[in-house]
Amino acid sequence: EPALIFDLGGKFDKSFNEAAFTGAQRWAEETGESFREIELQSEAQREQALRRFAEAGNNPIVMTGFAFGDVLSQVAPDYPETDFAIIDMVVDQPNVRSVVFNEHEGSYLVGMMAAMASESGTVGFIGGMDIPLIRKFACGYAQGVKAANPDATVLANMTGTTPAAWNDPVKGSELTKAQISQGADVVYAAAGGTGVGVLQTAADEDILSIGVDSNQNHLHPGQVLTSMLKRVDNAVYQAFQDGPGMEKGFNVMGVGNGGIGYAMDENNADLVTEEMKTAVDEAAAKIADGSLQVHDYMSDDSCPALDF
Amino acid sequence: MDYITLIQLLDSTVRFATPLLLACLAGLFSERAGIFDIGLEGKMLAAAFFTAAVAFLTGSAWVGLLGGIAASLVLAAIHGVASITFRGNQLISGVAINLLAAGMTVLVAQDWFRQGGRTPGLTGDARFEGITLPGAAAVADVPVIGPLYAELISGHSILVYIAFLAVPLTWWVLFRTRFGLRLRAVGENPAAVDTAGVSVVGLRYAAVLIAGVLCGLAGAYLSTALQAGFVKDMSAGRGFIALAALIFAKWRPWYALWATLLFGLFGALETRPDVIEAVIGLKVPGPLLGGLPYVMTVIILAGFVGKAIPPRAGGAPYVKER
Amino acid sequence: MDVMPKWAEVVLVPLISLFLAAVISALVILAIGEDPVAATKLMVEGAVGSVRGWGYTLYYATNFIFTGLAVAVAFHARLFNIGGEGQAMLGGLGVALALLFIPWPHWTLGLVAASLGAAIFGAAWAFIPAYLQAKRGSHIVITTIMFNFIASALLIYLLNEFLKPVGQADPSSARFAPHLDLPTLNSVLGSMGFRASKDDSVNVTFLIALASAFAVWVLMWRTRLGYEIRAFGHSESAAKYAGINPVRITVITMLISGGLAGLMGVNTVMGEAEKLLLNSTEGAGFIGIAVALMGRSHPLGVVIAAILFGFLYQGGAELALWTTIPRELIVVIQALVILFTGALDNMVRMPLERLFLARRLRRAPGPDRKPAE
Amino acid sequence: MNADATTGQPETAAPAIELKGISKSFGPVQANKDISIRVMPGTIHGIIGENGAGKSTLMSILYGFYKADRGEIFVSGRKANITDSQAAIASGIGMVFQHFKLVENFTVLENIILGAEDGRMLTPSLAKARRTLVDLAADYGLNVDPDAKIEDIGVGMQQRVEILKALYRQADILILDEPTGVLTPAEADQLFRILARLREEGKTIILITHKLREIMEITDTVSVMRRGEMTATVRTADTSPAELAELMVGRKVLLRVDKTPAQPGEVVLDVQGLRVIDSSGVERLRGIDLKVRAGEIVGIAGVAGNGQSELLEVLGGMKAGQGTALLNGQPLDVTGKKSDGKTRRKSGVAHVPEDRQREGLIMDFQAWENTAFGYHDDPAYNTGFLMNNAAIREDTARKMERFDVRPPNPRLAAKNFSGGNQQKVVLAREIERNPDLLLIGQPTRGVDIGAIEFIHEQIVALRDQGKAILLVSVELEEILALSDRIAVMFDGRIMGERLPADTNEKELGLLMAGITDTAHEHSVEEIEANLAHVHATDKGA
Ligand SMILES: Nc1ncnc2c1ncn2[C@@H]1O[C@H](COP(=O)(O)OP(=O)(O)OP(=O)(O)O)[C@@H](O)[C@H]1O
Ligand SMILES: Nc1ncnc2c1ncn2[C@@H]1O[C@H](COP(=O)(O)OP(=O)(O)OP(=O)(O)O)[C@@H](O)[C@H]1O
Ligand SMILES: [Mg+2]
Ligand SMILES: [Mg+2]
Repeated sequence: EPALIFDLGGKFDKSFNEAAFTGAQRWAEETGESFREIELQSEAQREQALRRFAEAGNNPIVMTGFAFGDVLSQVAPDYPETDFAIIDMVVDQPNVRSVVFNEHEGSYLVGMMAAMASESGTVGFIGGMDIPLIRKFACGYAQGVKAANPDATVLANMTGTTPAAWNDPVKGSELTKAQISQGADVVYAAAGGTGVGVLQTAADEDILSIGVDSNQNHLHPGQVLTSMLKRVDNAVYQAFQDGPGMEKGFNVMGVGNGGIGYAMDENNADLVTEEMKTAVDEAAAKIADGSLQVHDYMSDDSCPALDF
Repeated sequence: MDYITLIQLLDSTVRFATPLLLACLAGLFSERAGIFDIGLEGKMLAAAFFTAAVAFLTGSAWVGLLGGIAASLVLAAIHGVASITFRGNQLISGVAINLLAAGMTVLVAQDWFRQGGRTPGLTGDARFEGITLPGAAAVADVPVIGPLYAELISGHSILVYIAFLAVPLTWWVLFRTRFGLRLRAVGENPAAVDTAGVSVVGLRYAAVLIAGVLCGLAGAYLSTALQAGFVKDMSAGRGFIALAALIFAKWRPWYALWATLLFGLFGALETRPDVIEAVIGLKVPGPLLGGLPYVMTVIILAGFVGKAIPPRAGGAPYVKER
Repeated sequence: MDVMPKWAEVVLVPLISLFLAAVISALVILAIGEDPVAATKLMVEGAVGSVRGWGYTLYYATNFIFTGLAVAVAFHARLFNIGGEGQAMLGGLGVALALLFIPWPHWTLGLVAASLGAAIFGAAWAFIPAYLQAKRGSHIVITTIMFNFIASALLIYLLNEFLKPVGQADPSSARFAPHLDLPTLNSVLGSMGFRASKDDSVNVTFLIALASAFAVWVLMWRTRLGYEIRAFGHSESAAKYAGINPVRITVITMLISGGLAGLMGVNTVMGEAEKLLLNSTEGAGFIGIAVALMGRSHPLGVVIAAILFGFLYQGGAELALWTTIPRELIVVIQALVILFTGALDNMVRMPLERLFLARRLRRAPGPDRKPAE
Repeated sequence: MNADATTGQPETAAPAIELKGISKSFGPVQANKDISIRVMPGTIHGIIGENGAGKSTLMSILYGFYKADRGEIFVSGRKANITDSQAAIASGIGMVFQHFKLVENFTVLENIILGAEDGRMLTPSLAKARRTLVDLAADYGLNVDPDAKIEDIGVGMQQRVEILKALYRQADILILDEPTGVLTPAEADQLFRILARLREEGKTIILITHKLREIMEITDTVSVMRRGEMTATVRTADTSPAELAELMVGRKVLLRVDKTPAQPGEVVLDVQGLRVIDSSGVERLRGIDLKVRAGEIVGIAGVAGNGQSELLEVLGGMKAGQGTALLNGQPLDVTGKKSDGKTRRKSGVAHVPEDRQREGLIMDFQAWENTAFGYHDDPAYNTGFLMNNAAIREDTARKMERFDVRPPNPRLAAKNFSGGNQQKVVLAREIERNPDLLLIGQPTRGVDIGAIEFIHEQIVALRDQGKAILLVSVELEEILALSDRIAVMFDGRIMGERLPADTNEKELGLLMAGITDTAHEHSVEEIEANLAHVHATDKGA
């Protein structure tokens, strides 16, 4: 029986934990089998949950979130018979599969779309808690915007400095309104539950928004320009599917291998012009073949297109 | 900073301030009657959830509001039973209520809707929409007054107007009615009220329940006016800020208005780093920007607000017989 | 002139209250369609049924002892320190600074340095609210709430800008040197030849916590300073009569309180994570309030209440591991425990008192009962 | 003087109040045991008894504040079911509690209407109450400023408010619990005039007091309580103070202080030009010059709030002032910069504060902890870093024994002692330190006769050991009985010094009202006008 460990945000974080859950469920539905899961409540539970599942014979054990990196690198050697998969972090151990996503690439693509959809030339970014990962999203996005429209302005706000920043849709709304009053007509939310408020307000105020992680286009049909897809669900599904004895090592999921992308469906079909699609697909192709390098904030903690 | 930006900033201030104001007035009633209430946060949260849940199920924000107020009243009643009837510690009771609300809302939400502790999104009549005041469109183009009326004063949800009207109403009730006189007396010296032949217990319950209603409005505003549904923990510490505002306001209704508007302004400024940069001529790093309102509060408290003297009988259960 | 025998007050009342909390919790579990008996078994086994369970129960208890003591000490001076959370955060920062930049040769020295760093930083964070309260009359409840928020902002700023190794996703500091790992219950058992798990759970910090509890007891009831703190807390006007300086007592008490809260950082940062995390306090500062109140501000009561909460945390973790019960259920159970043992305890005490009084009157009837002078 | 008033009443008339078999326990403490009492209409009925005898409890039951465990209450012959104060008020009962039940930051008017408002709106209620108040004030001579805040007026005035509260509720039966404990002689006299007037109107009054003089002066009948029981009810005309004292205490009591003439020695305390300005900028002491010699008791008389408290506080190191003070020729810091209560004690000044419950004791501390209070630095109480609790307890037991503190249990919390015994704990602590100078404020406030006798003996004994004593009391009788020299304070100044043998209550009373020209007759109005000025700045005692 495989196991899945959600990070502190909880499995219904409207973000990547939820995507992981979706993937696991898809696997369960397709195979008719079951899996174990736990939503962490405290930092100290990370290690405990890993060891408990490993000792109980759960295999493979999949976990979401960079915060597991450190603990896993200590725990994994103790259970050589168990396979682990970690998402969003690289852990160099023989029994660990590390899956990382090039969120900056996907953010770059939606940034291009934002710039092209914007009439005002000002677009916004709203992050959750101010951590490096979220800056990575923001930085990729800003690069995409500038690539499509070098004169565009990118407004970037973070919601806060405590974990409450992931669950404060009210503040998300206010930030959106503040960005709108500064001229933004497209906003990209990478803020978990706070993003709900961002998308809602964008819809209420009649501007475009961009969802994150999973496809959020359906939340406000016709008002969400697109969503930056991070196929955590696929990664979890794949790990469960591969089962014990799965292939280890690093999996970098990017635009090239379909791990990262942007969402197109009937909800946003009218919003995305042919021109946009062409430009974005072209950029995607270049990213895939390596001829276009999107700067990753986390590689050197700096961003050429945006100041924090 | 130009005029329009100012108006927008103030508009945002009003939205930030409204739930704080309602919760602050709730605390004011309770604490003026001698019952400390650190459970504002929990009551607000519970009301936010039940308003959204009932509004979703019935399709009416108003029915939802009743549900939210009812939920908040249940918690208020628990606080009353613990701290009035059983003379328990009011602070512990408040802590418990906050935790209870945090847990229960998600638990019930998950049980009812299976959407991970949130309610389904609300649309149409299940939300409190903004109200355009008469003539707003007509005067919108008049310089100075126009934007002030059309942007800042008009266009808020009905709950905002209720909150602002609650200030003079609270003042009137407290300082102009028999009930208010007795309520203030019971927070200062319950024995005086008791020997005057008025029920201390009855008054304190009344105050605590009024606090419940006001917290209900605050919660409803979060989930059905500002947002279109409930998200777990969406009160995000506003109950505590309201408490700080209450002390800041020295337990007075009009001061409560100014105090919560000030906190609202801090919140609004935090969303506009560009304005801050323009005003102080210095770019504040993002994380520190988040701490700025709190630093400002401490500075103001230290520098400008003298000793805040709480109602004398506050926090202590009324015990006649040792 | 107590109506009830001491054992009833200390044991019977809390036990009945806990029982009531358990009954309501069971009803809640039933209402969400789960089995309360199985859940209880899981919690008890998970928390106290194994060395591992005890390890985590005591690990959490360590945190709560520190924050509970912090609140309790301040309570004695009638100061309500809601700032345990922020002070513990800063304490963690102190630990990290003490361990990251000085190459301590051995964990013992590291522990001393970390403890000092934690206590000093925690105390420093309590100093400004204390000073403002004493000198300017700024309400300590608000200032400490504000300082919690400021601590959080400061911490993330420092982690993002200075302490985080470049290229790391996690906003956390670098890992401390491996030889600075604190001995844990498990590693000690392991070295004694027992088969033990390798969890970084309860560690030597627990002993520091117990020692702190004892030290607080000595301080409060055996030293002049403690005497002055308690006198000041009971009556400021009387304290003035006795020549006890209110400013001095307020500041010193809050420094001690902040220092104790800060020490929690040793357990989480040095003991468990072995690096500075953004979120290592996880609300323990607030749980400390409940712990202090339930423990009646007495160190022994604090230790017992802390272990109870440790049990709830660990039992809850186990419940989350093996069932699909949402983790919020644990929050609800905690709330009920706090409510019944802390706020509604008179509901149990009042009828019990009547019972004991009736018994006493029956046993000792007649005129030999004198009214108290 | 009105002892024969009862004879006018036909014994057949129904009593205004009749209590039958009232019993009340607070947990293990039985405060009232099977008490029965009859009070005839139109009389003043006194109740006396030692501290903790259960007087207040009994009256609180009558007023519906406490519920009796057993027993019945009849009002004007009809059984009354008094479940709460509302019911008592409806039956025409009003009560002025020992500790006033007023809302400090409300105005007089607001306090008066609280619970007796007309209708839901405040404004008409206040207007009506204002009119009624004018009438009541005129009828009974109860003048108060309706718009003053309670916290800004003196205790005497606060008491008037309490009486007005009862009258405003049209009480026919008025209970007063130790009303004169906080009043000056002039104020007390005035109160008695008011009570007499109320009796004339046909109202019934129950008066609790410790002062036998008052009982003899004003009551028609008197009941004595001891340890929760009613031991006797007699007609005042048929009894004597000595008999009442004996009934109360259960033994013979000496009603005067026995002392030899003073043998004053060296000047111990020498104060020059002492001034105190309080936080709101009011000058509380306006230049005090005062000497106290070894072996003498200097009594400071004065209406509460005329600076006596400040004088004690500055000398005791609790307050900052300006001026100079010498203790045994050594300068004593009065600026509060270099000294506090602790340093004072070290230099040989002991201080029994005016308010034992708020200042002299920590009510939740046990007796032994209170014995160390202020002296907790004493090496005898410490072994190195730690306090030697066992030693403190032993010392406390010794002191309790010496001062006859009952019960002599060092581990009992201060709040569980009666007022008199609390005071003994404080006295034992301060006197047994063998100080050069003892500052002592209101030594017997609210203390019963038996204990007063003992306390007075101790103060005189200390003097006879050659110590200097500065005594502040609002009880003129006490000042006259104890002092070897009397200084009268008014409005922050010393109006004059007298020797007890050369003066009398009347002359002192005039000085206390700020009138130095004591040879002439002065009208009550003149005195009141003078006092009103002081009350206006007095923030309560
Ligand atoms: N900030 C303010 N703006 C407008 N009016 C105010 C403000 N503050 C107080 N007032 C007015 O002052 C009067 C008294 O109200 P306040 O809340 O100050 O109570 P108070 O009676 O002075 O004191 P307490 O509350 O202690 O009894 C009211 O008439 C109120 O309208
Ligand atoms: N509210 C109460 N709870 C518990 N015990 C009480 C309470 N009030 C009074 N007592 C106890 O009942 C007894 C009688 O007290 P009461 O106040 O009636 O005495 P008293 O005669 O008025 O004394 P004093 O002259 O000091 O005012 C005392 O032992 C007192 O400690
Ligand atoms: Mg570890
Ligand atoms: Mg009494």
